[in-house]
Amino acid sequence: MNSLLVLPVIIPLGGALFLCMLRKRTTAVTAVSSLTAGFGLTVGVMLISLVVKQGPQAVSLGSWPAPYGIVFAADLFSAAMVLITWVIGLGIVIYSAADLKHKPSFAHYQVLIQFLLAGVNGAFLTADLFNLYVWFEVMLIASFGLMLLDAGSIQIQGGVKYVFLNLISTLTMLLAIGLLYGATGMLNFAELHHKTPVLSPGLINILAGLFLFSFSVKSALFPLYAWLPASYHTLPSSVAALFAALLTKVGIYAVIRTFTLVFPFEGTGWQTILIAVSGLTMLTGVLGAASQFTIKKILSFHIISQVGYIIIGIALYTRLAIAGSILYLIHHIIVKANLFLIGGFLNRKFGSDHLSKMGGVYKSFPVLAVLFMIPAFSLAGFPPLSGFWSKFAVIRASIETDHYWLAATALIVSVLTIYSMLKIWNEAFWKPAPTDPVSKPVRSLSSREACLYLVPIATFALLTLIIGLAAEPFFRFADQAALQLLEPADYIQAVLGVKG
Amino acid sequence: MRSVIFRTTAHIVIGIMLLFSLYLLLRGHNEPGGGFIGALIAVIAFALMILAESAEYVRQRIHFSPGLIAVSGVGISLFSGLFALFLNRPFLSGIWWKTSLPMGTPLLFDVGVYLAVFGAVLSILLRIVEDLE
Amino acid sequence: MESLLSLITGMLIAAGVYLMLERHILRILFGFILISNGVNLAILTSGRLSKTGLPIIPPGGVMPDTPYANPLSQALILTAIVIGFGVLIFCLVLAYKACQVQESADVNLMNLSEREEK
Amino acid sequence: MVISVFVHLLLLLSLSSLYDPHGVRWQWQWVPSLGVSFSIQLDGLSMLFSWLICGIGFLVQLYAYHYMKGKPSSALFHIYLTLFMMAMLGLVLAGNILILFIFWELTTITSYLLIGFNHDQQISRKNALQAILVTGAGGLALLAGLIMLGGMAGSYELDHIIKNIHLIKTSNLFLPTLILILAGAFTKSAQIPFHFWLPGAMSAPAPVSAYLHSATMVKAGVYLLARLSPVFCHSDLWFWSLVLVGGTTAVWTGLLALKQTDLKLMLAYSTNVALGKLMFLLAFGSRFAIAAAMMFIIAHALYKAAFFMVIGTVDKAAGTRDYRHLAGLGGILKMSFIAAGLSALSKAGIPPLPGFLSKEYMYKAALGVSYLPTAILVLINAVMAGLAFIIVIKPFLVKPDENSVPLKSVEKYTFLWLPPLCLGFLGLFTTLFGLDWLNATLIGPASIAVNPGLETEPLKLWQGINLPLILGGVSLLLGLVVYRYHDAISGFIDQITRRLPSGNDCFEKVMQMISRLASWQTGIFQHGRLSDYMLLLFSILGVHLLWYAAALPVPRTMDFHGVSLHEVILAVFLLAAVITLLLSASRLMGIFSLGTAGFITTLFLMFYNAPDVAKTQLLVETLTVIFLVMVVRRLPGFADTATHSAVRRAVNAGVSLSIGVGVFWTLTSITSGTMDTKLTDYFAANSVIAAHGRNIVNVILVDFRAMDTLGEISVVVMAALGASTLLKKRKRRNG
Repeated sequence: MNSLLVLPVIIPLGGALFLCMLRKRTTAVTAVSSLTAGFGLTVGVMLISLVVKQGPQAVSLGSWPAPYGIVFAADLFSAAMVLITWVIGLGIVIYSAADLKHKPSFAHYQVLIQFLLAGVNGAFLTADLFNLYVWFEVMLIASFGLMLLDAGSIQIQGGVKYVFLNLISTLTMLLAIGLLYGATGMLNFAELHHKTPVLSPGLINILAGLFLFSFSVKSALFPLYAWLPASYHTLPSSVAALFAALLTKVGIYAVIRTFTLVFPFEGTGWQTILIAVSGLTMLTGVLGAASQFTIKKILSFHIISQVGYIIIGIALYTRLAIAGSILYLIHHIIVKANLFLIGGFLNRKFGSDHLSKMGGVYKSFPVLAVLFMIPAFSLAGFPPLSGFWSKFAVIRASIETDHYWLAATALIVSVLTIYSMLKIWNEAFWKPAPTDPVSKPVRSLSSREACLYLVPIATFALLTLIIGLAAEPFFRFADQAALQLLEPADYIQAVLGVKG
Repeated sequence: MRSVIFRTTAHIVIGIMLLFSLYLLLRGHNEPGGGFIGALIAVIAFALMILAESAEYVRQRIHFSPGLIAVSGVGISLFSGLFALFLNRPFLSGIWWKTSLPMGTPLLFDVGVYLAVFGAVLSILLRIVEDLE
Repeated sequence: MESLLSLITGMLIAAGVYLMLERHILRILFGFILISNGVNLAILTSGRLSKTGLPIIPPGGVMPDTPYANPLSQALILTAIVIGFGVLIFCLVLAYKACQVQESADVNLMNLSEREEK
Repeated sequence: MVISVFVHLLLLLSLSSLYDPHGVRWQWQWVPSLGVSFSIQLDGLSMLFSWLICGIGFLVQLYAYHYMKGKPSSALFHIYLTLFMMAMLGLVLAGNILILFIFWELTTITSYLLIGFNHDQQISRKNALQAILVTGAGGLALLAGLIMLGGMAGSYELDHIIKNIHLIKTSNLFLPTLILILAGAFTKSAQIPFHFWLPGAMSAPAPVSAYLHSATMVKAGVYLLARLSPVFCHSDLWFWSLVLVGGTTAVWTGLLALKQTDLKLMLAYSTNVALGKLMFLLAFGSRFAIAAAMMFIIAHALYKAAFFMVIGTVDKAAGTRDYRHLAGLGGILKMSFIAAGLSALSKAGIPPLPGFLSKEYMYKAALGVSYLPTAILVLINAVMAGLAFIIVIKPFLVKPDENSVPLKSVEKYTFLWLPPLCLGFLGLFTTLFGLDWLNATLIGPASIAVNPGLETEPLKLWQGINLPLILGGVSLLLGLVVYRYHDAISGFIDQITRRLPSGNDCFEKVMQMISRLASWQTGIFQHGRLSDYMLLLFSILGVHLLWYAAALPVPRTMDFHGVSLHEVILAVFLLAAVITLLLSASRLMGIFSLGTAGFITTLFLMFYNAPDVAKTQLLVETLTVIFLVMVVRRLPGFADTATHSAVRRAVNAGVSLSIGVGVFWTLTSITSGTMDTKLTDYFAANSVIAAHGRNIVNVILVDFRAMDTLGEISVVVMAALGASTLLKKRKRRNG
């Protein structure tokens, strides 16, 4: 019995409920929300150290033994995702205290952020397929809410696309779960690991394809990503950062989890398809970014491109590749959140998101320039930042498995990534400040607010640096996590051996 | 439409429906029914009340804001699960006081479901009605 | 009997998909409702059908007397229905707001968020 | 600034004290699980470059102190320069090819910051971007090459790779690896067709040019090739690509240099020439060639750095760098004139300066190969000499006329003239007095590092009158001719080159193409029409389902037993309701048929013993209809909205049919098998005993799988929260 495993879900749920009671008291809301995230972070740290020390952990909810009840389980991969979720969660809650403070629905934002975190953590921890669906829905509806709080017309129209395209994904997932249950009689991941291989190959293909489709929409893979660039840039920066960091990653998590545990697809046609898809995803994403001129749109398209890199790992299905994917996932969550946060700060400063209306930040705010450089170059994969190691691992894995054109695509995309990051740099930072700002920032920035903005930005930048410079422990961790995914005996043992 | 007869009948029907919804909630563990079904019947009852009276009337009659009811519903369910943690058992483990009398945390959980669904659906219903007026 | 329900499921889903591909936002919602119903039926069918007994244990017993309908698929459907209902209401409100903003119900015209900014 | 100067000296001294001509290695495990250790390797080649990097860096820092004086961000400038220096030093000291790559990229980043230092000007920003894109792209090619190289050798350690050359040579990845590494080196060292970024980078302040384009950044490619030459030098591709690319670069950029009027640009192009020449020499790989290359690296670093600094000073004094407007500088910038003179002599190859020495051996090496390369070298050197004369004589010695700009004296700032002067004399003294030392400590060991099989021979200043010396004389004379007829020649070159696209133009074209491609493809995939997005998603789903469902085993019989008549009738009614819904032209009709369909579904749930589900479905259906009816009046009617074309509707129908059929078929196939009832058996057995409830479905919901339900009610509450805030907003606006 290990209650630590449910805390990452219970804490934000409880926090959200408590926040509902607080209503409009901004300071109290901020305090409670940060406190909740702080607890979550603590639990995340405890969880990961437990898993590192004692191997995969599991707890059965309601004391019903596996596979009858719902089991929450954490291996290294899950634990890492939970921890990183809380790192981002805490950062964003702090940032939003400045960014969203003046929104009429400030309290609702905080409530929904906590619900979202609950959903995300639930998805990372559950070892039950239908329960995964439930957490996906929790996450999704929280994101619907966040997307449409205080929404203007652009946001509503972006929201329509986000909502309907995502609904197709969850409906497909539900259908697939129903069919898989009918075919195997099981819902528990570990039990499914034994049950699915005996199904007829045709059926496996159908079901695997349905799951892959559903998760691909969530992860914004080519060509199913249209909802993302249509909606993310309409969001307030802190929400955009949260979405960018976590939502697509949950999709990727689900891909990795199901396709290592339930449908190990090594050597099947899916592998080929996924390899092709990852290349196209990288390419379309970065081209999209190259065609845009507002920071949030550039960054939104970049999410897609980077998702492509992460998917390479699972598509190639070697230990190095999956380790690279996991490292990439962690790196990208931090970096992308940070870039959106910086974008939000610039937006606040200039009252616009368009590059042509910005300039001179390099001179007026050199600290921010440094803070931007770190994630921007990390995103582009420059050494010795976090992005380099993950990109290196992924590219090396593609070369080692003789997927040369995949490596070539990844490299070309890197060049375009540099280009679009430096486009922001050249315009917002280096270009002289516009002489006639079109719209003055609505409110001036107090030093306390600036602090709230900058603390998360600086922390994330520091993390990027640390992962880059002390890559060894991180990579070794990712390597171990990949090993656990490829040889899931320990995970299965933990899940099925769970006591009532 | 809002004749006296309609309103009186409506009130009687609403009363019966609310009682029925509670009955469904309580027997749900053993017979068809349960928190969700009960809650929906209650909401339909109040929808009838909105039709008979007005949204404002309903708001006044419930005393609490429906949103708050919904939140406390989730809170009750969560709490019923947390109860097991204090006894050092996994989250959501059913704790029963007397084996003979069916009274335990799963029932509390169902009450939470009832309140959550009732509050949530009613709050949207009221909001839409108000918005359309 | 599974075949009949499979057929109905397929029909509901096909009709739902067709409606979701239309341009009027209300018809898209209709489509969503139909697909939801279809998927729920799919889960029911997939968990096998039974006309012999309810998944309810008679008073005093410890096991159902007769072969019983699959309770798990029913529970899953219940959860799915509730979630679907919540989502549907949200979508309905969203559709309503979107039409107000656009003054049209044509989803293909709702592309403010993807227009190029000068 | 003091600190950065100090850093340079300290590094210089410490490296020198550690140095041992046989090579020193030091290793620290950095990321061992990826095979990356932080290894430092200090041998002759590294030391030669380190000396240049630190020594010239030191002088450039001094120069920059006065050059940047009064600029607001001069401190930042020194920091960048120091960072760049360290990156460069790391590059030449790396003993692991990935560490080398990391520093390589760091030089790219820091040089970006330096080149774009005058970022207020658009041209600076543009050129900095160009430089980083070109070198960055090359860097990534290099990364791929290095990964493949490491993969072939089994390690990323340099010494290990050199020991395992036999593994690499036999691998079928040899050629691609070589090409990728060459691409990296050629971009960094500004070889054709990537030469254009280097002149573009001239928008940087003078100290940057003096540093980056003399001893450091651009030499990184040369260093890399020298370093890896033991691995590749036996390949034909290596020889031919270096000869062709190096030779073409040298000749072509030499011509381009002649047509420039901006002295700094002229120097920039002549740097291209020098780099091309170095590639040329590396290709030969003979002992003379390598010795000449090493000597030329030193000579070029010394005179080119001095030149750039002098031109910077000239710019300060005159406000222009166009030689047509410059004259009589010799009288005012006396010290700079001496420095420029010494550099020009070295560049032109006049004894006893280092340029002469390298030229001597260059000819020796070329004569060992054949006459054609010798002729090319003579031509290149003639151009070099001509350029040297132009740069010194025209601005410094010619008398001022009406075109000339007024000059001001800037030599009161010591560091504007002292560093170039030092460089000039350093060259002179080295060849006159330090040649033995140079041979023993640097050139000899460096040559061995480049080609371990070589027997080195110490360089000698005077070798008697021989063919190389005569050739040197010839190229010098030709240089004078170039100088004499410079106007005519540059006009002629201008005539030729104007018709040809410049590298810069091509780069712009490529960038435009990329951005057009980007907009084009984004327009295709991100068009903003929701129903087309949906069609894409659903058609993928449809194709998938149909494709694989067709491959499913056909169930032997359709399982219709137990189906009663009323079910069939209801099914027909359901079909009718659905068809009405599909065809309905009014909103209320739609809702009515939707409701009917829902209620019939409910009945089916009843028939199949799902009372809880049926009740819930009934209630949900009722509420849905209530909600729909309330809202629908505020929505536009079906008739007010455009519909799809007939073709599109047919496509939609096809897609939806394929999904429906796919689901039906899959479901039939699944249900034709038997099901594992382990879970439900357990639930039935434990429902009363362990969970105290007789309604198994409800027990599952609140106990066995209560976590699902907890999530589910959260969803409902959030939906309410989200929907009510959505609605609230409008009220506020109206009120």
